[in-house]
Amino acid sequence: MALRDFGGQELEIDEDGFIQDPGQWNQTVATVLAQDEEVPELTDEHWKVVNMIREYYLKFGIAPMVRKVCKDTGKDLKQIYALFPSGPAKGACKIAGLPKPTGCV
Amino acid sequence: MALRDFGGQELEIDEDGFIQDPGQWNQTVATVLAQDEEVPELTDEHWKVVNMIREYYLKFGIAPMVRKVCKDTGKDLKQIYALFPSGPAKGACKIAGLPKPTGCV
Amino acid sequence: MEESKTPLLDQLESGPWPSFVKEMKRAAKKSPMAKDALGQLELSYTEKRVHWKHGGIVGVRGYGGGVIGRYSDAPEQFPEVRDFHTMRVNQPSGWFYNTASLRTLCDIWEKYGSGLTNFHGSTGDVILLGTVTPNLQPAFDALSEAGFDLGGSGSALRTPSACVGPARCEYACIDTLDICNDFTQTFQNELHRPMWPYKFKIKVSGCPNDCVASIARSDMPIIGTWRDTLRIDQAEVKHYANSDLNIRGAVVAKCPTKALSYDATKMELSVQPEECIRCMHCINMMPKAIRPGVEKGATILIGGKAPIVKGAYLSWVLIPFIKMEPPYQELKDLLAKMWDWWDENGKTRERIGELIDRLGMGAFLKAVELKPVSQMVFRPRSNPYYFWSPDEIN
Amino acid sequence: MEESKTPLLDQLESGPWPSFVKEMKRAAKKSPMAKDALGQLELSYTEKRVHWKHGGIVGVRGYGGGVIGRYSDAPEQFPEVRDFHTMRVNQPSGWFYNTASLRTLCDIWEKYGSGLTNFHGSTGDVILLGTVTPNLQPAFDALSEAGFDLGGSGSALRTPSACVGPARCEYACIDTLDICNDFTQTFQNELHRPMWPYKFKIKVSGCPNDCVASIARSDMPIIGTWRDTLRIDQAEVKHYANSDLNIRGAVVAKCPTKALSYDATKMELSVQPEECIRCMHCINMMPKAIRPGVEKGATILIGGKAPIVKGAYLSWVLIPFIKMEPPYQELKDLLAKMWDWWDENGKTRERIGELIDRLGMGAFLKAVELKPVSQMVFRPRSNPYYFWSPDEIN
Amino acid sequence: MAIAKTDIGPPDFRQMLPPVITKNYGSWKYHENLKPGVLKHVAESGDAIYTVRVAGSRLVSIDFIRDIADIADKYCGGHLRFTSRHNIEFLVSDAAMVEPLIDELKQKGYLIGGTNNAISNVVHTQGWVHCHSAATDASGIVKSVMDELVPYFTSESLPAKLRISLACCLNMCGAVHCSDLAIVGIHRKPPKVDHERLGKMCEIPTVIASCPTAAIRPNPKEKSVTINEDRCMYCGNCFSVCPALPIADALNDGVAIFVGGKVSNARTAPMFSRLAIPYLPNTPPRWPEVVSAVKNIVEVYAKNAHKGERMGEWIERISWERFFELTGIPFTDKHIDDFTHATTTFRTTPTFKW
Amino acid sequence: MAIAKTDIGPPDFRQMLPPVITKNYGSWKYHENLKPGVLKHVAESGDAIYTVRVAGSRLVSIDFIRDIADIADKYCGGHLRFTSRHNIEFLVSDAAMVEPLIDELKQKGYLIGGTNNAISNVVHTQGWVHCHSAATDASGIVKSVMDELVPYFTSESLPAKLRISLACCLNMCGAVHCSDLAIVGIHRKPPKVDHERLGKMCEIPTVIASCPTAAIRPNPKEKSVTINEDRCMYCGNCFSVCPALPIADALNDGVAIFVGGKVSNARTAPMFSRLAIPYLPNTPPRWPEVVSAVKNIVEVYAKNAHKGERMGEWIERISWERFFELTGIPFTDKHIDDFTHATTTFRTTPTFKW
Ligand code: SRM
Ligand code: SRM
Ligand code: SRM
Ligand code: SRM
Ligand code: SF4
Ligand code: SF4
Ligand code: SF4
Ligand code: SF4
Ligand code: SF4
Ligand code: SF4
Ligand code: SF4
Ligand code: SF4
Repeated sequence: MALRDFGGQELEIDEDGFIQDPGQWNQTVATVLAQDEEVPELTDEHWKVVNMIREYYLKFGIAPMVRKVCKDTGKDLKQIYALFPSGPAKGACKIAGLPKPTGCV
Repeated sequence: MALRDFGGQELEIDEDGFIQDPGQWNQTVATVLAQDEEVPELTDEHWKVVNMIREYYLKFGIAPMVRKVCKDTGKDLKQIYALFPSGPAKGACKIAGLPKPTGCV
Repeated sequence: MEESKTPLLDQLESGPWPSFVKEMKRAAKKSPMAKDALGQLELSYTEKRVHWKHGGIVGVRGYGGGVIGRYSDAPEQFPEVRDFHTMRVNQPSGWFYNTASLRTLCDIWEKYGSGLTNFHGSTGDVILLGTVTPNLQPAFDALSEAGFDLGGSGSALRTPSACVGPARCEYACIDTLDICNDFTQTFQNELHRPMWPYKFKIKVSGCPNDCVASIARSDMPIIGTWRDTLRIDQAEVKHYANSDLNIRGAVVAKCPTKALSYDATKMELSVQPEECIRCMHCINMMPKAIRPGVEKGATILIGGKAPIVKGAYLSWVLIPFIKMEPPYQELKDLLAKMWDWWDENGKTRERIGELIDRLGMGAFLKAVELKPVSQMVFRPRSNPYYFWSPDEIN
Repeated sequence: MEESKTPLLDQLESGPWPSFVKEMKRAAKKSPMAKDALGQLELSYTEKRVHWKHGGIVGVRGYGGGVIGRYSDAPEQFPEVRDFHTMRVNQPSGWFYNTASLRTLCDIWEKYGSGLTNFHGSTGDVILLGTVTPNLQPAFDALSEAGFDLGGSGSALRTPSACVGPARCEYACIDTLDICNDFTQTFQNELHRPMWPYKFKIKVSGCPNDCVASIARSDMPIIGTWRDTLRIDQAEVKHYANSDLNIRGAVVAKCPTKALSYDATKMELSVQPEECIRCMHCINMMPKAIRPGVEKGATILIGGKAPIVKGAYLSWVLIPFIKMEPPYQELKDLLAKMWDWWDENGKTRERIGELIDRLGMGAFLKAVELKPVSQMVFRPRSNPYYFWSPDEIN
Repeated sequence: MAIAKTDIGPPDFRQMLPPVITKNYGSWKYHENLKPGVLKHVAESGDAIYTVRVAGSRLVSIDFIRDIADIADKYCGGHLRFTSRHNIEFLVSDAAMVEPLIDELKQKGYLIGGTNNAISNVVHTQGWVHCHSAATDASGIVKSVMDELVPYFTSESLPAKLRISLACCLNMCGAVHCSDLAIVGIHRKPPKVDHERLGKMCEIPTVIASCPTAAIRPNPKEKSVTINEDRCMYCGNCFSVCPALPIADALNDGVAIFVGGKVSNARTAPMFSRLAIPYLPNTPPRWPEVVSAVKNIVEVYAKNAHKGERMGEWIERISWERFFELTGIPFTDKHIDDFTHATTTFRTTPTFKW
Repeated sequence: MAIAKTDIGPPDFRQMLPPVITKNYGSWKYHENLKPGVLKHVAESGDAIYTVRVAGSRLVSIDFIRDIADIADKYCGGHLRFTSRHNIEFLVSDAAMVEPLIDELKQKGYLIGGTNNAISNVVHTQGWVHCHSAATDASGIVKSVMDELVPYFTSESLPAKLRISLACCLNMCGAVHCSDLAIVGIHRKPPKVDHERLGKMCEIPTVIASCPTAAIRPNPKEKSVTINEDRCMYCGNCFSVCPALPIADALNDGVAIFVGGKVSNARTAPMFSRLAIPYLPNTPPRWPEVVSAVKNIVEVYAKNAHKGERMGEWIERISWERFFELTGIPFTDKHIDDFTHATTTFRTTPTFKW
């Protein structure tokens, strides 16, 4: 497993760049990961989505379903992709420090 | 619902003589009920069965299955009927102050 | 003229079909219990709802079952049916009676009960319908004095029943009546002293026509059948050929496996033995010409029951073929193993079929030491979800 | 001579059936990725186990799917397949190609990928098998420049597919290719941006022969059929009668509903229209003499899927008959309602069929505003456990 | 106190058999159906026994039993039996007695029949006569239905046997679940929870476990349970285990009709009955809606089935969609299964009839 | 950064059709099967198109695609298609080109066939070539099996079509669950739980929900899960959602064989395939046990089925008990269903074959 520097903090990441321990996530990590996902700057709108996902995960132990993300953030799927070009799973969840989505691909 | 005197305590009983509120059971109640079930005297052997049933009920909220009664008291069905001529359900459970067995008859 | 107290029920006295209202009125003439039962039934007809209270637990000394306790919910109005318990009397196998024993039953019930009966209950017992608590023990004592005993109720073995079988049916492949009687006698303790998770029923049919509906109505059906080839009497085939029976259309064409063929010129019928699945159809159509084979025995099934809780089951093949000779020890030993497994693993009010469904047929077969055979299923599983035991893998 | 590095795989080069090993070796000559893929496969053959790591989540800009991420678990040994992602390219309806477009695909994959492909994947896409992360976006850009787009993956609409249909099949009752293409185009967003509980597949067959196995392999099969009577050309019947086809045995006798009758003297075939269930059998046997009716449309089914999790389902009839004319708006509206209900109620990784099973067909029909009709079931329920809504009772 | 004489079991059936049966036990060769209700069984020995089958109402007085005993004494050497469908069978050993017996029976108003391709007696249950659980009466409906169908009992004119059964609640004591035509008492409203009594009278874990649809949750605050009414389909099983959950409701209780079951193995394997009519009201004393619904189904069957085809065999051949069309019974959401094996009843093919 | 050109969808198929198809689109009248692998479709207009079907290995190099493109250019005006079973179809508009095309194909070693009562191509999946989930390889088994069965591809000698499919794990990407003969990769040991990684890498609620038999419980102490090994039947679905539950096991993985499925509606409704052989070992490169098991089933079918009978139709006619007898495949506890609808497969009649 590779290590990566997140503003001083060395964290394990996997091949896709997901951090390996969701517990080590913080805002700096998010900012760094955002670069990979073609999100040069995390605006308030980005944070709204990232925080929603993060909180949902901490509460329920799972990533929210996309419909839930849209509903709770008041954004439609198009807007989500505008904010995160690589989409909610690869983009937003990664930035929010969640475990890598699996299964159905 | 009829009332019946159990050594000074007036308790509701149903048509079959089961006490209506298992919470009001005590040893006197047991002794009185035993008379109806042709158990003139509650011996230690009787109490072993009655207490087992009572405790099981308090712990699990249900009457123990007959196999369980036999296993836990070390008696076979014949011995149970010898002690309680009207059997574990009508006899022993009633004396132990349980709700009236229902269902499958 | 007095106005009728049962104007609704009175309407059921007319019409060609035998009237239970007439019967209740007949009993009511002699028995105040029967009278109040009639009165309360009229109330139900008026209000469109039942007037009996839930449950009731009464019985006779030494037994845990055989009596169904019942109390009116309108005892002020109908004091005679304040208690109105039913006694289940175990019928003789095949519901055969001599009139003397029937009269004895009537006399006992005249003395101790309402004079109302069901000949018979759905399980097969004589139902003595309605008496008061204090009469139960005396009625029981009188019954047993007269050679009768109570049937099953509660979480016990229920009264077994059997089709008329060898007593009057040429199709019978097993001695249904003896089996029924023998098992009933052997398992008196299981029948009278409920100790299992729930009820268990045994029914015995002499052949796959299953005239006691054992496959639908019992946990363990015993159904007579044969292992070899059905027998055809060609002379009788010719008689049928000359009658108005359409052998090709009504018999051969309806054989489910196309095991039969008919030569119309020779007027000969033949069967491909290995194709015949012993469904009885051709035999039913031509009883004089076709009969079961000679190597007779039974198929044993397991698990049948009514809908509560998990839905109804038809019983499942457990032993494709077993010889049935007294004392039927092999089957009795199997029963003991099955009951043991069920009693050990079943939840309250879980029929054995439901338990098999819950824990798996494989687990059940292992517990009762039966080998899986293809006859047990219509078809194998379609899902890929099966288990391997540690000794089968590396 | 150098010793082969793939002695096991080499054994699969011989034999008459086309050899994938030969193909991998061909690709390996040009592509180091293909070479390492071959090497790693040999390792799997030696060790009898897979050497790919679980999952991988990579993609292209703006899409949530279309790429299957894959990493080797032996990257030191096979560095060229450290990443070895698959791109799913949406096939043209019916898998029709002109050679120019095929060559374009090959050129793109020669440039950006391993040179290995599947023509086609099980869902129907062109599978471009194996490339590295940095090549994904450029490959995609080149593909879209050439008029190709990615297919579906993840919890999204999957690439629809269709049988050859009206392009080359006389049985086609609907324009499978247009439907497939039209729906694919209409639902590009649903296809490229996963947002549902799980995957959703649409397959289109022109008639009940179901040559894309839609009933087993898609959540919503669209199967062509007709509403009126099949058409018989008696002149052609006579030709068949004079051929070696046994019309009575091979056609009439095998009609599942005995809807056909054949007059051997007149050499005429007739059908009882109301008995025909449109199974295609007689048409398949006598394509020159029998053809579907003229009132054509489709049966829409729902719920088919592979075994995971609740077991496999074959799809269930949802709309017995619907006309299929562009722009297919009625069906598209229904799809929207179904997806909405599923998305609102489904759990993660719950296919729509599983959700219908869990919440009940009744609830589903109500939600998507379809009337229950007897064609939806083989037979009605046998259990007595059904619901009444408050407006139906007193 | 002495324990009474117990566990003697039923009388041995051998004491009950007429001599000709004892003699020819297990050696019957064939039978003939002399006319409706009258069978002749012939033994290998050449002996014969005649059976005259008479409709029983099952709920009878002891005087009725004495009546038939008198008849059996007169014609049958004191021997008779009952059938598995609660008919009475007079067992006649002396051929000369058959016609006189029939005459006397007819004269006294007994119905002779129920054999072969007839509607035999209706297997049924207690209903309001004795059971606390009943959603409808049993005997009353049976009487009303059979008054109308008597011609099918006394003749053998149907395509095949037609077995009608009735159960007054979903416990289905009549085991009606495999009948050609089944009449079942049903509730249509969830039980009302009597919180006060429930905690005392009932075992809460048992109540919860009793529910097939997991509609019952514990309600610790009330020391009782809560019913999720949306999941309740009124089976009454919770009431079976707990009197504090009354479910009877005069306004909504009624009757459902199921069809197409069988238990014999002739030609086809046993089949479950399936829902035809989800609800008909309780209209004592003569349940006209039920009577005419049953009659309609029987007549459509009688008219359309092939000879030899049981109800279920006929429907499976013509298809259920056709059954609904021919009988004019509306197909509703109720007919579509949503219980455990629902998906196995869904149609997985675009082939069907219109 | 500009978003690339997206959502253009696939190329319109209309660009891909040969002119004769464009002209006669939707107006085909009938077809003839000229010989194995060669079809002639005739339009209302009288026009005809000839199809020559060639076996594809599916896993092909771009050079292979270029090869067949060359052939299509030469004989088909640059038009070809693939079938739903991954064969290649050369679409010939000019009758005169058919035989030369066939000659060239044969000469180059292509196999022509797969039509009508043949074994067509094996629908299959990735296996060890690309999928992390595979319990066996796909292409290798297909190659080994088909090398043996080629005569059934190039002729039309079977009683009916025979569709073989293969999936390398229970996800069944080949949707093999309705094939005449299905080969499925299976595991036989529960996954091993990597507690260390599980809590971090996986969503515990998702893992628990993934298990069809509810074998997975939370293990809060380890911040992980515990598997009740007795309930695990090795489906691998938990691994699908969680990499920390590896299930592959070289010693125990292998192949199962299911038979008797179909999807067409001709004569009979679609059917699921059913378990024939619970386990055969993984023996690369040529899986001799699998090959001979498949061959045996095919040959017994070929010999015994009536003309026109698909595998499943044949078995349902002769009975499964007879199928096991004829093929010599042992019937075991594995064959008896114990999943959700198990009871619907149990035999509810004493009628069966020996
Ligand atoms: C009397 C009888 C009906 C009749 O009128 O004939 C009867 C009456 C009752 N049955 Fe029954 N059952 C009777 C035969 C049956 C049968 C038929 C059979 O045995 O062939 C069945 C269907 C077969 C089966 O066992 O599955 C049957 C299935 C039930 C059930 C549902 C059991 C299930 O697993 O689905 C219950 C509910 C229960 O046990 O709580 C039940 C419960 C009852 C109770 C005890 C009511 C209750 O919930 O406590 C009824 C008492 C009525 C009363 O007050 O008189 N009864 N019961 C039958 C017994 C008479 C006899 O001994 O001959
Ligand atoms: C590539 C392909 C197999 C092939 O070699 O052709 C494929 C490959 C995978 N399938 Fe599939 N499925 C493919 C067609 C299917 C089909 C067949 C179909 O669509 O007609 C099915 C059965 C039909 C269905 O959807 O039910 C299918 C049912 C599954 C399932 C089980 C779904 C279920 O509900 O039962 C999974 C498991 C999952 O989603 O996690 C799965 C999962 C997968 C994954 C993504 C593995 C995983 O667990 O993440 C495989 C990636 C393999 C790889 O690394 O390349 N795949 N998968 C097929 C897609 C190619 C294409 O786009 O054309
Ligand atoms: C007397 C009785 C047995 C008993 O021990 O009481 C009996 C007696 C005979 N049955 Fe039965 N069956 C009797 C209940 C049954 C039942 C059970 C039931 O109805 O609940 C069945 C299963 C019904 C079902 O499938 O739902 C039954 C299915 C048969 C069949 C199969 C008919 C079919 O084609 O499905 C036959 C054969 C026949 O009728 O040709 C049969 C044949 C016979 C024969 C002809 C056997 C014989 O050779 O003696 C007997 C005279 C039948 C007649 O009525 O014409 N018996 N028979 C039962 C009479 C009940 C009644 O009063 O009507
Ligand atoms: C080319 C193809 C459609 C496509 O869009 O690619 C196709 C084409 C035809 N099918 Fe098919 N079927 C094709 C896959 C299927 C499938 C799907 C599958 O195998 O996965 C099925 C369902 C199979 C099943 O039931 O499991 C299928 C079931 C049929 C049937 C029904 C046969 C039966 O009796 O069950 C027919 C009718 C017939 O063959 O008489 C049929 C008939 C035909 C006809 C004769 C239709 C026509 O008039 O043109 C075509 C030539 C068939 C031939 O091979 O002899 N086609 N056909 C597929 C060729 C696959 C291959 O390479 O072998
Ligand atoms: S089950 Fe068979 S043996 Fe018994 S009465 Fe019916 S037909 Fe005769
Ligand atoms: S008993 Fe049934 S299966 Fe056997 S030959 Fe007669 S009709 Fe056919
Ligand atoms: S599904 Fe029907 S229309 Fe489509 S190719 Fe097959 S036979 Fe032709
Ligand atoms: S299409 Fe099928 S059902 Fe219709 S007539 Fe032809 S064979 Fe019979
Ligand atoms: S069916 Fe129901 S109501 Fe009727 S007797 Fe049985 S338990 Fe009682
Ligand atoms: S009536 Fe039946 S479904 Fe309703 S709550 Fe009671 S047990 Fe559950
Ligand atoms: S069947 Fe299983 S192993 Fe094979 S490709 Fe599909 S998911 Fe992968
Ligand atoms: S492999 Fe399947 S059955 Fe076993 S624990 Fe995982 S999900 Fe459950």
